[in-house]
Amino acid sequence: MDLTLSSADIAFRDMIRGEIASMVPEDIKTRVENLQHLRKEDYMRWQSILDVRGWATPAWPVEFGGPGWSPMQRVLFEEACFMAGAPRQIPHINMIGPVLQTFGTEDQKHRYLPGIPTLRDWWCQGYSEPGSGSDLASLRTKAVRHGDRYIINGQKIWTTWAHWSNHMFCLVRTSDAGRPQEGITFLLLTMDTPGLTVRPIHSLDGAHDVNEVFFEDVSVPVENVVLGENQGWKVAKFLLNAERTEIAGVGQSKRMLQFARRLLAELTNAGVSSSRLDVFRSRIARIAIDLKAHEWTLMRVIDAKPDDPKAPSASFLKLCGTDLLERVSTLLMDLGGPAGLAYDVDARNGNVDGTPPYGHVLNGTAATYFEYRKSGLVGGTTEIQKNIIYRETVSRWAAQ
Amino acid sequence: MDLTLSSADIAFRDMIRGEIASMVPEDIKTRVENLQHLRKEDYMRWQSILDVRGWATPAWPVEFGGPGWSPMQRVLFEEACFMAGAPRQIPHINMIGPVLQTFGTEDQKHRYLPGIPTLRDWWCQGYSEPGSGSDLASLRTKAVRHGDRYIINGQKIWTTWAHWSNHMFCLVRTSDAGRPQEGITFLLLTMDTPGLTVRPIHSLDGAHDVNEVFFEDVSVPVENVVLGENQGWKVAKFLLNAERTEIAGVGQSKRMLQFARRLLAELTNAGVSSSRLDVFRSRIARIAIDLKAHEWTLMRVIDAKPDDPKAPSASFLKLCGTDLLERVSTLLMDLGGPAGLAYDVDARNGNVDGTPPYGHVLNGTAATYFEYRKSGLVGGTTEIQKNIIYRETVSRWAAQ
Amino acid sequence: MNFDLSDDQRALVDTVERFARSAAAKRQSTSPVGAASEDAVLRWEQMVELGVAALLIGENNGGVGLGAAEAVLVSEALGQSLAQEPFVTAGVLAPKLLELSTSDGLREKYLRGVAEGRVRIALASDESVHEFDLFSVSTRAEVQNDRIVVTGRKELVVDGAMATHFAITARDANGLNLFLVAAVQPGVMVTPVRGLDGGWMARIELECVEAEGPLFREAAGLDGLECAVDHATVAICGEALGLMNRMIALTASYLQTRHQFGKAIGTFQALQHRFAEMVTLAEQARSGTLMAAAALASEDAEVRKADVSAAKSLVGRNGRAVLEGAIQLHGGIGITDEYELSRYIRRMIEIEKTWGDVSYHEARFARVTDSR
Amino acid sequence: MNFDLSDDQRALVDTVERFARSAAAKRQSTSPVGAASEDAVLRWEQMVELGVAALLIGENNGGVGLGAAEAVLVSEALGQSLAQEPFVTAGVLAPKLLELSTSDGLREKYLRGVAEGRVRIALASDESVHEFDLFSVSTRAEVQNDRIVVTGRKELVVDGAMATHFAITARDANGLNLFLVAAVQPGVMVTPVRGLDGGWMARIELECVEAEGPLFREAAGLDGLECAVDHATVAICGEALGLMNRMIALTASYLQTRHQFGKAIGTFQALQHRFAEMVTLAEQARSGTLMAAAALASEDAEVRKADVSAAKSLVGRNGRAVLEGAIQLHGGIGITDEYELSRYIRRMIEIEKTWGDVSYHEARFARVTDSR
Repeated sequence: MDLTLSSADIAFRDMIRGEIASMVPEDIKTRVENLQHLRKEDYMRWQSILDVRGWATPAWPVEFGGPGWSPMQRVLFEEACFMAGAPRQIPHINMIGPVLQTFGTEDQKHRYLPGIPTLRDWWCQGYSEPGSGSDLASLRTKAVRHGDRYIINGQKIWTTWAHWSNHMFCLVRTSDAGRPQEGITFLLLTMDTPGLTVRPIHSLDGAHDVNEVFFEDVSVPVENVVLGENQGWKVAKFLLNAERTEIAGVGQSKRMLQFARRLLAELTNAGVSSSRLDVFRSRIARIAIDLKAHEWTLMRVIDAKPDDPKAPSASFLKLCGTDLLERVSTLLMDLGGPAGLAYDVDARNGNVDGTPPYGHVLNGTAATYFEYRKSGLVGGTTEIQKNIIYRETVSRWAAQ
Repeated sequence: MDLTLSSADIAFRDMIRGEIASMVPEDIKTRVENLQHLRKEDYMRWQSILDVRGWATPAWPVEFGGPGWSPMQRVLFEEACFMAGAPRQIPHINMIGPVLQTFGTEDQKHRYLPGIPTLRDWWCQGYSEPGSGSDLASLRTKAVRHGDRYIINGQKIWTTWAHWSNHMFCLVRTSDAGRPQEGITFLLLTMDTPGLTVRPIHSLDGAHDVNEVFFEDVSVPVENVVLGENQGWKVAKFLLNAERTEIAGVGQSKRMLQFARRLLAELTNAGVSSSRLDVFRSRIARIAIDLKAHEWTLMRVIDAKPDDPKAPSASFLKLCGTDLLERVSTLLMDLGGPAGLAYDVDARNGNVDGTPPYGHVLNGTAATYFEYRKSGLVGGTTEIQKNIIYRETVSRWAAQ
Repeated sequence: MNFDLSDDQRALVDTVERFARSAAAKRQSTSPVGAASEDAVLRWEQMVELGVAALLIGENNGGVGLGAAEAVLVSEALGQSLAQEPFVTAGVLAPKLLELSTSDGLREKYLRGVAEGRVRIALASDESVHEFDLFSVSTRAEVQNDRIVVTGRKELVVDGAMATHFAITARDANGLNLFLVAAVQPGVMVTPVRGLDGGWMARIELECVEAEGPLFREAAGLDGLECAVDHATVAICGEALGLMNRMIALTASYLQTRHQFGKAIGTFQALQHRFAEMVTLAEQARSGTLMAAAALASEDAEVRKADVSAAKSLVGRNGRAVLEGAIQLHGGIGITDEYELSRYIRRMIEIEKTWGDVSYHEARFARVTDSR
Repeated sequence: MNFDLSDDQRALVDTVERFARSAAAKRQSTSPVGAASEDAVLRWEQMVELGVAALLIGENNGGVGLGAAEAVLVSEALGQSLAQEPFVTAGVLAPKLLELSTSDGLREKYLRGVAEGRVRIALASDESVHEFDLFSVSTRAEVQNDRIVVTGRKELVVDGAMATHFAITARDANGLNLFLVAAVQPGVMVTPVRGLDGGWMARIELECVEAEGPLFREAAGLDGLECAVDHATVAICGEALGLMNRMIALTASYLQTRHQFGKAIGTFQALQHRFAEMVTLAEQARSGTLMAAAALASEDAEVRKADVSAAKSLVGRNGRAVLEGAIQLHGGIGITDEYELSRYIRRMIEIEKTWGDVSYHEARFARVTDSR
């Protein structure tokens, strides 16, 4: 056990902090720091800026055009992006990329990898279905093989950014034999395929991020299968692993905590009573403490050998990460005070350039609370994570 | 719905407050207000004082020598006892008394009721067994009938004050047929019966309140059965209902909250920093708020018709009561600060008259925390209460 | 003391529930701001027909003379269908303010109009948007040419966009007091502000506007104002109970109908327990609200303040836990705008932030009870 | 950075664990006060034989020169068997204080004795029992007849009853500093104080007692003292990790072996989830403790203070949640003195209250980080 950063990592950290700080466009930075929703072009612009330096795909190895960073370097890169007010990276970059690199055919790699770094190709993930949330393996969107094509019928739901995407990777049912997991196939498709319809779902905070996607006789060539028919669950599990660091939500929690500190300073200047602010100050301290520990848990997870039973698993990260996202977004709402009663959804969504009644900062407070109510639901509910942790740990502990 | 106290109740309240205040012996009051453990003679002395006025058995009807108070009058009496620094009443007075009055034979009433008010007869409750805690119906202490006697073999555990008692009411298994609940009998016995052994259990805080009770061929006459062989579960359920108000723990929570306020005042005088104390002040306020609401829930439960499905049930009282007992005892420990490191168990137990290192008040802080860790376990665990509430409420709500 | 509804109370609740369930009564969160305030006026006129406007006005003032318990029952019934506004302001706050006013003239001039729904008075008190404080006021009332004129800016005026008059807190030579201002007159600018759930608050700017008043003799004013707001606060606590009822009911049926892993999700103990916690928290909020309703009748202002603050903070805190439980037990559908639950959630947060949040009321409770 | 144990670290942990598991090593909560302190001396002598006393002392001072990571590992291994004391004071706090001292003479005079276990120095700093504050000191150090004499009273001196010397905080003409005082000499009165779990703290009263010192040049002293206490604080955080391990292990086997309603109680989802929370909280406490161990090496005192306070508050908070979970999942047996768990629970609370509780360390964290 050696708890110090190597000198190479220190040098990398100093370099990347300096570079990233000079690269983030001011307008994007402002929206990021105000917790406004970014526009599609904001994400694309930032990815293109990163791409120039070869940093658009931090998790990709050099052979596929990635920077080939170590896990610790990725952590340091993400920290630098946070500090500079950069947008968070679209998770799918680090998800579909490694999947194709690991399981894809040469043709799939050749065709799909180049469009990912700049988000020229924007991918969405077709997993959940109306009847299959926590119990994902029960999914029923059916792909029936006809010659060299699959005909897909069914429905996906909670599909993030389906309306911005031109590609989708999805799980479909290709067999009813055996355990439900055994009849699932991982499939790629383009969003303009006839028979595919996207319907927006608006969230509690008025945002439009997720969608329903309907499949009516959608026809996809068999070469769009990744790994092989009925092998989809294996790919899905690999992806879950790739999501590990993303799932910790460190960057988002830090962003909100930074926002909370800024708001606290503004309220102090505005003359809010110190008895009120002291309570917030304590809450900020406690969240900051837990968040620091959470970052160290992330590093421990990153450092762990894949087969080490004693290492904390991704479920810990998800659980603590959710707890932090929920708490810090709640803190923001409380900090917002009466001003949080007013809400201009259009200003928050970046659809208009006008300033909402009490400014962008206060406009974001209650909305952020609403937005992060999703954190205990996405990527496996809190209940599912606790089930997993119990299963993973109880016997090992009982044996000690 | 009428939310005001009747003028008769107001008159009763004023009378009882005045009277009780003048009746509590100073030395008992001091121990009560210091959260020390009381001695057996403290309880007995106080009951005798109450008995002179006919108030020793508040839940008993006039025909059995009780005051015949309404539920609201009992609440007002308990409030007066709290305000005066009186000991809380031994719960069994209001438990075994009504059981005998409802289900007992004339002979049982005649023999057992007179000793209860003054605690000349001290009853303990033989329910839990090592293998039967939450799952009480699985109890295995066996009573086998031989002629006009039962021979009991088995073991009870967590028997509060068994070492102070000369009588016990207990549940024993008299049949293995049918559902486990159907083979249980409610039995009375004296603690000096040959073959019965009491073994002390010390708690986390060093106190000795509970015991193990072993039965080795303990012989009890059949006339000691209440209601009838294999009818014990019905009596147990009746008792549970009688426990309703006790289970809310209102008096204990108020006592601790009062103690916390006193401690806060002492710390303020001792010059503890205001930033530290402000946090405690907020916690006290929040607990006080919840406790007030809890008292109103208690009144709603007391007022409810027995068959009203919409009325809050005893499980609500238990759940909120536990939550409060846990929180306020935790607050005490935190208030105690570093001084809580020191602990003189003998002074707290009232076994010695000496003063512990930092006085009785600080000596009680951590110990009280330890003591009340039991609250989520006794009288049905928190988990069991939540199971019950779900079962009781979900369908009614779904139908709305 | 007795917690069962009397026959009259039952009949009142049934009437209001029937009204609230009708589509016309429901507030639409998607209405544009202007239309929203027209909706509110319309809804209020319908409520007036039900007799709700005069419910709390004393019999000596020509009203029905019912009390805080009934106000809670009515609010709860309205809240259950998201139809509460503007009962709390027009039916509780305004009449209470006028009844508590020491100015017989103003009471006589306006109370009948209020009871008949013609006059809709909104309280314009807040100046900071960062912290609720009834008494932090810089708006001035001065005498100019024998007329009282008021100048200042008020934020987050609840139901401000539908008011015919504003009760304005302002400082005159004698200190803080309240003045009545007609909404439509030169120098008054009303800017509607869209709320979290599409509620209609308003910013009110006053530039040398003619006013009537003051409503109170000095010294009496502060408690009269606080007392009226306390009445309205208990009424929105009642509304919150209605919201919680509905959130719990929706969750209960979802638990019984939604299946995962081959069984109803309500068979999972962790979800059962979360539901049990929701129900318990709602019961506790109800107990607190009834306690506060009782305390409104107390002659001791400190008792009233303590219990009202206890209730409001409890309702805010527990209401939030209930909504969070409802979301977690629903999963994705629970945070979907289209699904009914979302409206209850957003309105719950609006209530929490109206007339003092949890932190404000816990501090007020501590202040009032510390010395006791 | 790397979280796997090196071979040397593994060997160290194994040695210490073996020792800690031996009956002789365990602290008995039932020992009478005098005997308890003899036990502690005995235990420390055994630890010295293991080489633990010189572990953290720099190689330039004749020690092994290991760091905070190893201190955490050793404490955790000892804590797992309730055998920690007096490693944290005699093996961490005292050596750190002497190494940080700017007095070469005192360091040379005492450090070897400390390394060999002959000299046992306890820090006597606290004067209030109500609030931890290293710097609230009224004990005086004066020069009388060319000798430094110290007068004052110190409370809750950890391991005070077994010390050969005390490091006393006192004010001299230049301000706050530290002085060494031999425990057995006229004017020193040591009163053992029984701790929650039978620990041996002491009250130290000094009446014109001869002292050596000061340990620090002015100004340097405050941070030297705070830094040494921070090292000890991280070490007891390590001990707390050991306690949590054990509480979790006991709970895990109870869940698998205890049956109710015809099945192992570990099959109930609500209990599974509570266990999962315990495990998660312990992992988080571990992450925080490792972070703080890393920060002890920082040249920036503010970084050190922030991270040590983060860890101590986290360990206190999560440790308490773990113990409460352990009790709830065990039921009655969990609050029984005879059962092993009770010792871990009481010791956990002792740790929480030693050198600043959750509230103290959260406030210290906020103070240090607010300006950043």
